[in-house]
Amino acid sequence: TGGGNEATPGAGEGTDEGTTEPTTEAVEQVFRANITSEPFSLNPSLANDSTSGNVLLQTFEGLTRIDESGKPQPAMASEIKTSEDLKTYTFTIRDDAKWSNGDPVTANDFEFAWKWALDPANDAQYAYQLYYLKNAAQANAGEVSTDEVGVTAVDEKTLQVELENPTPYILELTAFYTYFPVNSKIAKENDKWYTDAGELYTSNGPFKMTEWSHNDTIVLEPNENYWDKDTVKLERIEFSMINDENTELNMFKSGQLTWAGDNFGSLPSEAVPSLEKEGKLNIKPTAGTYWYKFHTEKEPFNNANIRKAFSYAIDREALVKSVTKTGEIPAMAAVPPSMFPENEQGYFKDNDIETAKELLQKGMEELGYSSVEDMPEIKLSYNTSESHQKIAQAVQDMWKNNLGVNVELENAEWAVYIEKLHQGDYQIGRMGWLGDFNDPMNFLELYKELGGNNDTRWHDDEFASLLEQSQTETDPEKRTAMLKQAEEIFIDAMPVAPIYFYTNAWVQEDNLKGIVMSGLGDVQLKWAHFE
Amino acid sequence: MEKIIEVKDLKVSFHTFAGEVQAVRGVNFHVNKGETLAIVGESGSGKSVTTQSIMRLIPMPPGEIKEGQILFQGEDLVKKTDREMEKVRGKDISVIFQDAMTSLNPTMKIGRQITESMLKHNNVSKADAHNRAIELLELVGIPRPEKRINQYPHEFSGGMRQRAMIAVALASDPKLLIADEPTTALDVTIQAQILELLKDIQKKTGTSIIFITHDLGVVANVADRVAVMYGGKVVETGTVDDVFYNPQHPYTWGLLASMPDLDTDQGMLQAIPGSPPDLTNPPKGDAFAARNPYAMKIDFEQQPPMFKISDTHYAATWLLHENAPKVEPPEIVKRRMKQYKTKAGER
Amino acid sequence: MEQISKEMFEKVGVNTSESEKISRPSISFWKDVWMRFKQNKLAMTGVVLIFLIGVMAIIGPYLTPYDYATNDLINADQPPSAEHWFGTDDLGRDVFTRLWEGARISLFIGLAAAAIDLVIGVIWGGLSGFIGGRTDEIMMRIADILWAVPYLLLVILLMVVFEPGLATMIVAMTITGWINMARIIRGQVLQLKHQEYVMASQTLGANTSRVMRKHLIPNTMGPILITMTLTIPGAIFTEAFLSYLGLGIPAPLASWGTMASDGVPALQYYPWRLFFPATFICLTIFAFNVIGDGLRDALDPRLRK
Amino acid sequence: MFKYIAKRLLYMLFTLWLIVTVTFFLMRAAPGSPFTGEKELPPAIQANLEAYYGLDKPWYMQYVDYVVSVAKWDFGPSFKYKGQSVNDLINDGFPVSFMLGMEAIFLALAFGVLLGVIAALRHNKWQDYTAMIIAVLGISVPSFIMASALQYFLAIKLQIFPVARFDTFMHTVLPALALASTPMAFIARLTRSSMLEVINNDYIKTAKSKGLNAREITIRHTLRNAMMPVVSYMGPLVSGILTGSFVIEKIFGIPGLGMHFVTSISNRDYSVIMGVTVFFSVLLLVSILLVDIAYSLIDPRIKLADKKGE
Amino acid sequence: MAQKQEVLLEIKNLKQHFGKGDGIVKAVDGISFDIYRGETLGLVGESGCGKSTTGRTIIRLYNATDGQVIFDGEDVHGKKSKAELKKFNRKMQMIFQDPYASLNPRMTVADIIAEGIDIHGLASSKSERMKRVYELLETVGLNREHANRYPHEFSGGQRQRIGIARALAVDPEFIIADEPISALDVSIQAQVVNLMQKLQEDKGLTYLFIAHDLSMVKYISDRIGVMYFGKLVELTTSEQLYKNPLHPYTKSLLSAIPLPDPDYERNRIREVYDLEEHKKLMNGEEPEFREVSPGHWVSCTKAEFEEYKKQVKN
Ligand SMILES: Nc1ncnc2c1ncn2[C@@H]1O[C@H](COP(=O)(O)OP(=O)(O)OP(=O)(O)O)[C@@H](O)[C@H]1O
Ligand SMILES: Nc1ncnc2c1ncn2[C@@H]1O[C@H](COP(=O)(O)OP(=O)(O)OP(=O)(O)O)[C@@H](O)[C@H]1O
Ligand SMILES: [Mg+2]
Ligand SMILES: [Mg+2]
Repeated sequence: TGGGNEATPGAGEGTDEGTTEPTTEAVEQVFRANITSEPFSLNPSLANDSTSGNVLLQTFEGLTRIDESGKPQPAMASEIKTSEDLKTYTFTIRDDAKWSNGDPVTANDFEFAWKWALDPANDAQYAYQLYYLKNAAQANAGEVSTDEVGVTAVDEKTLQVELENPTPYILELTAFYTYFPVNSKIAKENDKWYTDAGELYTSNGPFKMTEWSHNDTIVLEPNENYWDKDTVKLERIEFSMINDENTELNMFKSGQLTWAGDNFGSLPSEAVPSLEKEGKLNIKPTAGTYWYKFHTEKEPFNNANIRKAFSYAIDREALVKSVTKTGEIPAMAAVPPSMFPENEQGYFKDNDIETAKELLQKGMEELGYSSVEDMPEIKLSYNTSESHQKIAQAVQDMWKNNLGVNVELENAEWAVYIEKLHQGDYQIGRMGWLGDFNDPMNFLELYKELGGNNDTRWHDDEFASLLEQSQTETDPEKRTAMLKQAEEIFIDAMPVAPIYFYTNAWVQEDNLKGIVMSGLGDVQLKWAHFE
Repeated sequence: MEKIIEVKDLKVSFHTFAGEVQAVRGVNFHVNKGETLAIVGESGSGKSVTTQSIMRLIPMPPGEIKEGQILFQGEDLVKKTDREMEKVRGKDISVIFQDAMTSLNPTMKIGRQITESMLKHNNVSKADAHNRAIELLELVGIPRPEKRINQYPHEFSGGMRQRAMIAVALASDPKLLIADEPTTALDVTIQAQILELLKDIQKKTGTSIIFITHDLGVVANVADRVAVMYGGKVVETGTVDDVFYNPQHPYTWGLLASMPDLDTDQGMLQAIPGSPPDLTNPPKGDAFAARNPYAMKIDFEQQPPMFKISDTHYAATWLLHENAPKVEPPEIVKRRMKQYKTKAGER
Repeated sequence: MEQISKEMFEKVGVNTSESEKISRPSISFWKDVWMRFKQNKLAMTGVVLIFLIGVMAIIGPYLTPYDYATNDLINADQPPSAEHWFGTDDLGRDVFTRLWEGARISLFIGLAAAAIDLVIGVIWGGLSGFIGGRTDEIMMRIADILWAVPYLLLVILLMVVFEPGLATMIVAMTITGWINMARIIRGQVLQLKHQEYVMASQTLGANTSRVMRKHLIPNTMGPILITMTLTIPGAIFTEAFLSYLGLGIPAPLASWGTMASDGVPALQYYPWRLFFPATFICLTIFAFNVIGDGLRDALDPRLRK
Repeated sequence: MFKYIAKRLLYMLFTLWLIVTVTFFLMRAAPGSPFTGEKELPPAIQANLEAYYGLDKPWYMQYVDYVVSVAKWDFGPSFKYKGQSVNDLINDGFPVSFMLGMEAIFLALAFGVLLGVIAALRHNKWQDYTAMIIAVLGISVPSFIMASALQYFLAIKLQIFPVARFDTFMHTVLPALALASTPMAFIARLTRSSMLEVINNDYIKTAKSKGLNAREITIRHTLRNAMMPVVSYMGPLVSGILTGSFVIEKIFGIPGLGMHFVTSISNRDYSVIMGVTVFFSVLLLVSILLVDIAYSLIDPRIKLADKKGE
Repeated sequence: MAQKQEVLLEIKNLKQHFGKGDGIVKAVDGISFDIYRGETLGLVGESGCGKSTTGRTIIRLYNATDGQVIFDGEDVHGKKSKAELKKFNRKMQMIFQDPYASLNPRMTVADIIAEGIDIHGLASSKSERMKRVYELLETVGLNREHANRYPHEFSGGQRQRIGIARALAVDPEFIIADEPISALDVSIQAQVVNLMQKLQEDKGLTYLFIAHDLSMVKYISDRIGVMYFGKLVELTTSEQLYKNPLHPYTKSLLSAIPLPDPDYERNRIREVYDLEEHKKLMNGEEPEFREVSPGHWVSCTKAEFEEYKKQVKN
């Protein structure tokens, strides 16, 4: 509803403000969203959660930035050179790159930030995101000095990065917050520079933080020293920290927020149908998979057929339609479609009860059970949460109806649950994986080796070697083919039953435009504006 | 003589699961201005219930004033609303309750409990009220009143509490003071002191007093007139002299007989045999009949009316009926009366 | 004056037989209480209500063709209708069936917790207040410690140590449940123990247990009953909380508490999911409250009608 | 009195130490660590972090260190909120919770007592029943349901109050109401019950005989004697409400202290767990001491620290 | 009276102080006396002088500030096992002064009276228990109808009798009766006193009878102690006390006894005892408890002692 050139009647009347009101109806360029909780840290080197990421993405900028198309584009870097062996990258930092206090952004700032994060004496939980750099892991483990790490500021504006292995997705990574620079001048003098808004807190992104009231609000304003400041239209961003989906949506409805839902906050699933009916709901797939892990060393899930039977007997379509409701995509594969678009179809048929029953029969024969009653008691575990519980109940009912198997549900508090998974104290356990960078590797490498994030105890040499080879493969086509092959092996063994691919679901003011949401689901407000 | 209060045919009952307890069954008496009426009578005979009815302090439920009038300065208190009663209570009539321990608020300092009604009715300043309270405590014989005023009831002995209670009642200069066994817990010296105090106050302010006691000695000391109650009724009423020197009701005889005096020392006291009537099922006839050595057939059939003996003296016993055989009061009563007379003569 | 025949004035004398009337059969205290209680209409309404709810808890789930656990995803979140009297929940399960299935658990938990808290709380608080001195200090400080240690942490540990289930849940509830009761009882006992009737009982040689049973507790009945009526809804929702955490009864078993908690986010969209469990919790608590009030009145002989 | 308080303070210190100890070991016994995340950390980083926070030291050293720093009222840095100290978190959150809590306590006490008094004075009349129904609602609807309902009806439907956040006075009304509803109901019930008890005492008759009206009698005579159970209940209530409520803060987006009691535990944020527990305990112990002192002020027969039959 | 009697209770320098420092109340301030088996010792004195406190301290309701109470050779205030205490509680009983506060409002009269029976297991069956209760009720002049009622339904005097019945229920050897009859009307007083005497004869009971009604005290007691401000001022046989009162306070007490004789009352002159005056006469000498004649003790100064001795002789 454009006001055009018409003067707003009454506007400015009765107010004693010194400035005269503009005669045209100005659209308020204020973006308000809820980030649910206090960010753990607004120091990019220390941040290790998506809440912090959501803020840092607006205030900082890495060497690259993901654009509308989901591809990394040079940002702080004006030029990127790659060596022959794909192991050395040389970044030239743009001349007009400045910190919000006017200091120039230098190659040193990057070197400092990365090495600081890798220094074992610091509290950087996400240091492993930098392990692609040469000697990074060793340095972080205290085996070599951080001087040995493969990052050097050749000069003020030139940053040379050496990698451990060829890393095809390194330019995705440099857009991630752990790879952001830090104003080394300030950080060296003041080790608590990042705890509050103010003089010390400088950033190099489109916005700067002007207010940080802990556990309550964060206010961002445009950074006038940003190299691309003309693109930035928003005059103000207000993030509130309210850890309640319903309240968030209510605030949106009452006009106190301009955005509710992913990826800043989230929408209550009960509200989704009505929002959808009103046509307000926005949905976008993101790089994440929700799956049930099987303990592949415990009966009966040491048998691939049984695992498959359980997986095939899930009606994912019904699940995403009636239970999760936010437009999730049924997952019959491990890697999200944002990386392998054909995975929207997947490797097997959803809700394939016939096959499932056959497989179950076969599996039981292999294990020597005459009927389902002979199977050991089966427990489906999940960490405490209403939505996981809902899904688990639905799946439980499906297994009961489709396979005739009685499964018990069991839930535990998050930390306890994780511990149990890691210790193998489970049979079927829920887990989700949200991509750190938009590459299939990020999903597949989880099961490359035993230990770590691979709680399934599943190992396959061929799978592992395919992944190994893909790292050094310079031809993207071939690399993709290798990874697909690996995924096929994985799905055939079914150490996990994929359930669905995550989506972002949100509502926003109608006149909000220019939102950039990457394949990972991150929201960038650099280009956002109200029409 | 002007009557300040007149109770007419008062009937009070309590409704319990065991049945209706007819605690007061038609009581009549009056008090003149400036005089003291003593009510004596057996424990449980309805003395306290009668006086609490005057103040309308019977817990309702279970209590109920079933019938009768209580005319105070010509107005019927039974008909008054609670609001109107608030103006009468404490100001015109005040009571000294029988039990001082539970009648004093355990969590309020004695001083405040005394000043409370003064502040409410008499329009005095806090300081004045405080001084008056000290004065009152002193009057009732409590040593070191300035200190005691700040103590709590549990720090007082039984008798001291009773005296504090008296101070509470006296605080607002009432027109009618109802004293329900005010001196039972006091030793004789203090008792005498209190009695003198009451008489003093009466002389000065013309207060009327209803004095409930079972100590006949005290009655003899304070009362102008006496009402004897038994089984929820007044059985004999008259001036002190009437009742002490010419008792007519066998219960009154019994009372007088069972008093020990300094000369009784051998043998048993002359008690009234039997137990008091059960007021849930009051006997058809005279309530005292079952314990009355002079009982006649009619006593079990019909309640006796009030027989007039003189202008001031009435008694409700069939013995006064013209047809009744003449009986003499028991020996001991006669002896005592003689004794007293001679003693009085000696002085 | 009417004429009265002469022989009426014959002397009879003391007639002791007359005063020896047959006494009424003695009614015991509890019979007396029951008589008083029965007369309280509101309290009896409460009893009837509890009875009805109890009966429904037994037969309710069988009145519908549905099972409490079976999903019907197509028919999720349906408002009350002829097929589903109280509507369906987010997995298409019949709310009516689940409500009565849940009544079993919630009523059991509520009453069990109230009973346990009552016993422990009364004994602990009573002894602490009555014995006084150092014993009081120590007993109350133990209560403080239990109260101060983060409950969630305790629950997490319990979950690790014990199998989840009813028994574990009751343990979890009992750890801190009794403390409120104990504190209130202690306060009352501190006040009551100086009463003369307590002293009198002591001079008769009554031991602590008797003094507590006969004198202190009966005179604290008011606050005890009130606290108990608070314990019941407290327990119903604690059960929901514990079950949600994974310590109590596992999904898809229903209880009023979990149904109400699950219904809260649906308040704006599918209000029946909150309305029915919440209403029945309220009704139950209402019934217990009027029963409590009635009992309180019945136990106070001074209020006797 | 002073001697008694001094003695109690000693007991309090001892109790506090026990609470710290118990919590410390419970916390360490709980599975998981502050660094447990969705993604398993490489062992090197795990080790680095543990070294950073001193978790690599033997447990008794950690324990001693902790007790010493608690004694200095220094709870150390938060494990999760990097660069923020636990003292900061408490200092930021407590004033907010305190304000809200005071409002709620005021509401609960004022209306609870009022409701209870009315119910008792009009025993078994309609006023009594009305008060009872209000109380039953308050008791059986827990604060998280109450909060959602209030938010929905009063903020969204009727738009009388703001939906959430902690800003103006209007913002505090709904959370305070939600926080107060259960205590209010309970106080009302307790007050009613003990008022009924007290009303039957003889000294109320005395008060009546002085010509005092119902209000004066209630205020001066009945209430004070009837307040014992309410006072008993107030001790833990005050400490609980002043340190905030997780659900209320969550639903209304209030930056109070209450959230830390829950999030710190799920985060296994050791220092925050300990810090808020100690803080809460101090409040609790102080308010319970105040309750005990209040007892003897209310009823002079209660002697602080007396023993059986003395 | 002169013959040697068995001492049942020996009270030595008993003190009971309340409060501390400035607010100290010396309710009982060093009293000593013996009570012989089978006798009734009357204790009279001004209200607030410490009679009840003495009684309560003897029965161990208060822990004595100082002094000893030796009952049957055993120190009452010494350490005792539960069983010993219970035995002791059966032997020694108390009737409380306040008939209102000392009855539990939530117990029926039957339960109150039977409390001792229950505690000590004195009845083998329910009906026996009730029989005892009815007996006791009738003994104290109440009606068996009253058994099912609650204390608040009774008048003051009736409640006092319930208290008496409760104390009698355990068949004690020694009863401290704290003004047991002052709330009763005379006819019931007579009943109760007769009852107490009868019990004494039948069972050899011993009483400490606290009262202020001197005529009744004289009637019931063998010996009488007069208390004043926490101290015993005179102790002798009741006979002696009335014939030969020595201490001025005793004299004032005797002069204040009201008689049921209006004429006498109108003309009565009362002697007033003034402690301050008396102190002046004592010249700052602390009075001591001295035996003026055999069995007649008076608290007096030396000078008074001589004076009193002469008086007794005459
Ligand atoms: N609340 C009540 N419920 C039932 N009966 C009651 C109640 N109050 C008093 N009564 C009965 O009423 C009768 C009269 O009692 P009241 O207190 O008037 O006696 P009283 O003459 O004052 O005796 P006392 O001299 O012993 O005080 C008694 O039999 C008593 O049992
Ligand atoms: N618990 C207490 N705290 C403080 N002072 C007390 C306490 N009990 C009694 N006193 C005080 O002790 C003194 C003696 O009290 P006690 O009750 O023994 O008197 P008494 O001789 O029985 O008097 P009365 O005949 O009036 O009952 C009084 O001054 C009283 O104020
Ligand atoms: Mg009376
Ligand atoms: Mg006394």
